[in-house]
Amino acid sequence: MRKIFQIALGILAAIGGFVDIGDLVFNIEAGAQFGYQLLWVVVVGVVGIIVYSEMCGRVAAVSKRPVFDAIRERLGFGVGLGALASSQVVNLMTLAAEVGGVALVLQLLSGLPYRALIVLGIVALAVVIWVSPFEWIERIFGYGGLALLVFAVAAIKLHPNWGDVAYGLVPHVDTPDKLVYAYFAVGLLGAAMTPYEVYFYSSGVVEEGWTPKDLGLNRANALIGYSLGGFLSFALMITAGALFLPLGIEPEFIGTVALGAQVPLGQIGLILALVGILFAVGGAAIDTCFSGAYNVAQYFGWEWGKYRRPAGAPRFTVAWVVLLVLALLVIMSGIDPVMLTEYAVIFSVVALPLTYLPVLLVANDRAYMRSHANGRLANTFGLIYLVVILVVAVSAIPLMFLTHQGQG
Amino acid sequence: MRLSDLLNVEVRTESGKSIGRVHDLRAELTPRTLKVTGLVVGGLGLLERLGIGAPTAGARVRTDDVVPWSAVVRADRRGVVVRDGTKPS
Amino acid sequence: MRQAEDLDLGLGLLDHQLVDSEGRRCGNVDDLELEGIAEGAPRVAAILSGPPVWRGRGRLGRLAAWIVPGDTVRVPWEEVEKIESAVELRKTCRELRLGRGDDRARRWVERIPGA
Amino acid sequence: MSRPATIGVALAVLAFSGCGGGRLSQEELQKEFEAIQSLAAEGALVADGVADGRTTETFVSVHAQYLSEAARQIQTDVSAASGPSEKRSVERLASLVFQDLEELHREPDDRALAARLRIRLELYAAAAEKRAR
Repeated sequence: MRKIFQIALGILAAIGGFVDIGDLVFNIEAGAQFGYQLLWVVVVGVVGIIVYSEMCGRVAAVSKRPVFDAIRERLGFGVGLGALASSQVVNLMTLAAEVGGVALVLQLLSGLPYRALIVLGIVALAVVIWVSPFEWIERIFGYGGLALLVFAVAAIKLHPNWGDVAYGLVPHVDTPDKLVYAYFAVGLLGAAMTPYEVYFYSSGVVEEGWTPKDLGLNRANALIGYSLGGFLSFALMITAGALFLPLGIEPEFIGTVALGAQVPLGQIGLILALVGILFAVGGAAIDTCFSGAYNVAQYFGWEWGKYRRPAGAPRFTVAWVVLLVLALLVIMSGIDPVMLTEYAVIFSVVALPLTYLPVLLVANDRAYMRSHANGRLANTFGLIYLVVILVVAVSAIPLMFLTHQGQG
Repeated sequence: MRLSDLLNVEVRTESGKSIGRVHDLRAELTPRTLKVTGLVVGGLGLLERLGIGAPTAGARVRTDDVVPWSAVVRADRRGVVVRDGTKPS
Repeated sequence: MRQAEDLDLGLGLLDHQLVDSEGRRCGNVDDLELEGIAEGAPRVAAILSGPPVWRGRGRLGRLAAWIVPGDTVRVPWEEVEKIESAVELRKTCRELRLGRGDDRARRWVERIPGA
Repeated sequence: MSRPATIGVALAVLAFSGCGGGRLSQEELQKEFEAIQSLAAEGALVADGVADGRTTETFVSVHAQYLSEAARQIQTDVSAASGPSEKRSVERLASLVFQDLEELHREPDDRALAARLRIRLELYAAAAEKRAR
C-alpha cells in the first residue's frame, strides 16, 4: 500500500512536472505547425528525462545529496553560483508563467477578471503550500492532472491519419521552414527535460528519506511517471495536428489548448481539459516554487525541506515566499504567460548542461555511490544526452532569434 | 594559508620550468588529522578535480600526476615551486 | 572515522554540506585553513564557513561576499566527526556558531500562524 | 543583473521593437493575413460549439474576447504603419474579424447568432488564407 502511495510521487512529478505550461504550449504549437512530424522529439526528450531523473533519484537515495549540492561540489563556488543565478531566473520565469496559466484557466472557468485571479491563484497556492502536508499536495495535483487524459480521447476522436502519426515517430524533416522546425525541436526537448523537475524530484527523494532499498521504486517512478507524461505530450500534439493544422490555426492562448478537447468532445471535454490544465499547471507552479527554494538553500548550505514545519527551515521558507511574491510582480506586469513560457523553456535549455554534467559526474563517484554508481547503460545514455544537451543549449538562443520565436 | 590560495596557482620547478597548475591537494585522512600529501597537477589532474579518476572515484586511473609534498620547496598564492626533475606525466 | 585513506581536498571536502551532531544542515565548507606549509608538513587546521570566506573564491565569490553580510565561522578540524557525502560535525551548530542566519530568519517566520 | 536576465531583457526589447510603426513589407503583410486566418478559423470553431450547444458560456465569452483583442491589435498595428496596397485589405479583414469575435464575446449564449458568426468567420478565414499565399 505504501508503495502505491509513493508511486504518486512519480505521478505528481510526471503530470505536475512533466506536463506543465511549457509542454502544453510547445506540444500544441508544434502540432499546429508541423502536424505529427515532431513526435519523435518527444520520445527523445522523454527518454532523456527518464535517464537523468533516474540518475538524480539514485544519487539522492544513496548519497543523500540532492542535485544542487552536486552542482556546487563539482562546479565550485563561481560556476556553481552562475548555475544558481541562471536556474533561479528560469525558475522565476517558469513560476510566473505557471501562475499566469492558473489565472487564465480560472478565468476561462469563472469569467472573473484576470488580475484578480492572479492574486487569488497566488494566495491559494501559498495557503496550500503552507497548511497541507506534502502527501496531500501530491495527491490533489497528481490526480487532478490526470484529467488531461481527456486529450488522449480527443486525439482518437479527431481521427488522425495513424499512418502519419507513426511516421512522425521516425525523425524526418518535411518542411521548407527548417529553422522553425529546429526551434520547435529544441523547445520540445527543453520542455521535456526542464531542470526544475530533477531539482524537485531529487530533493523530494532526500526529504522522504529514501535509501538504496528504494532504488526499484525510483526506477519505476522515472519510467512510469515520465512515460505517462510523454503519452500526454503525444496526445496534445496529435490533437493539435489533427484539428488546428488543417485550419491554419496558430495557437497563442491557453484557451486554444482547451478548445482542442471541446471540439471533439463537447462541454465535458472542455471542462475536463480546463480542470486538467489547472491542476497540472498549479502543481508545476508549486514544483517550480519549491525548486527555487531548494536550489538556493542547497547552494548556500541552509537547512531546507517542506516536511519540516516552516520555522524548521526558516530561510528556505523565506525563499519560496519571496519567489511567489516576485512571480506575482512579474505576471501582474501584464506579460503574456504563453510568451513568457517560451522564453522560460528556451532559457532553461541553455542552463541544462550545468545541471546535468555534475549529476553525471557524481553518479559515477564510487565514494558517494558505492555499488550503485552508474552502470554502462546509464553512462552510455548519460553521455549521449549530455552531447544532445550541449548542442541544443548552444543553438537555442540563436534559433529563437532567427525564427522570431517560431514565427518564421 | 587557505586551500583556495593554492588551487589553480602555477607550479614551477626551481629552474623555472612550468609543469602545470594545482588542480587539487591530495591528503591522507586519519582518525585525528588530515595531512596534505601531494599536489594534483597536469591535464589528468583537471579531470580529477571534476571527479574523474580521483582516489574516491573507485577506478583509480593513475597517480603519477600527483607531486608528492616532499618535492615542494615553496607554496603560496604566488605559485608553487618544486624541486628540479619533478614532473607529473 | 574510517581508516587512513586518500582524499582530494577540492573534490572531497570543499563546497560540501556541513551537518551538525543533531543532523541539522548548517552551511558549507567554503574554504579550508591549512597549517604547517612552511614546515613541510601541511595539514588541514580548520573548516571555514560564511560569506566573508567567499572572497577567496574567485571573482564571483568576491562579488557575493561584498553583497551578503555575515561572519566567518572557523570550525577546528578536531570537531569533524566523519566525512561522508556531507561533513558531519561532533557538536551542535549552536555550539559551533554555525547556521545563525537560519536562527535569525526563524524569529520572523515563527510569527506567521501555522509555522 | 545576471547574464540570462540581461539577455532576456535585450531579447524582449528586440522582439518588441519589431512591431508597430515603420513600413510593412509584402512578407510582413502575408504574416498578418496568416494571423487573421488563424484568429477567424479559431473563432469559427468556438462559434460552432455555441451553435451546437456543446460548450460553456463563460469559456466562449472569455476566449472570444482574447481572440477579438488579438484581431484588434493586428488592425491597430497595420493601420499605424505604411505599406503596399494590400495593407487596406488586412485592416478591413482584421476589423471584420474583430467585430464578429466581439459579438461572440458579448452574446456567448445566442445559438442562432453563433451559427451565422461561424459561417462568416469561416469565410473570412478562407479569404485571409487566399491572400496569405
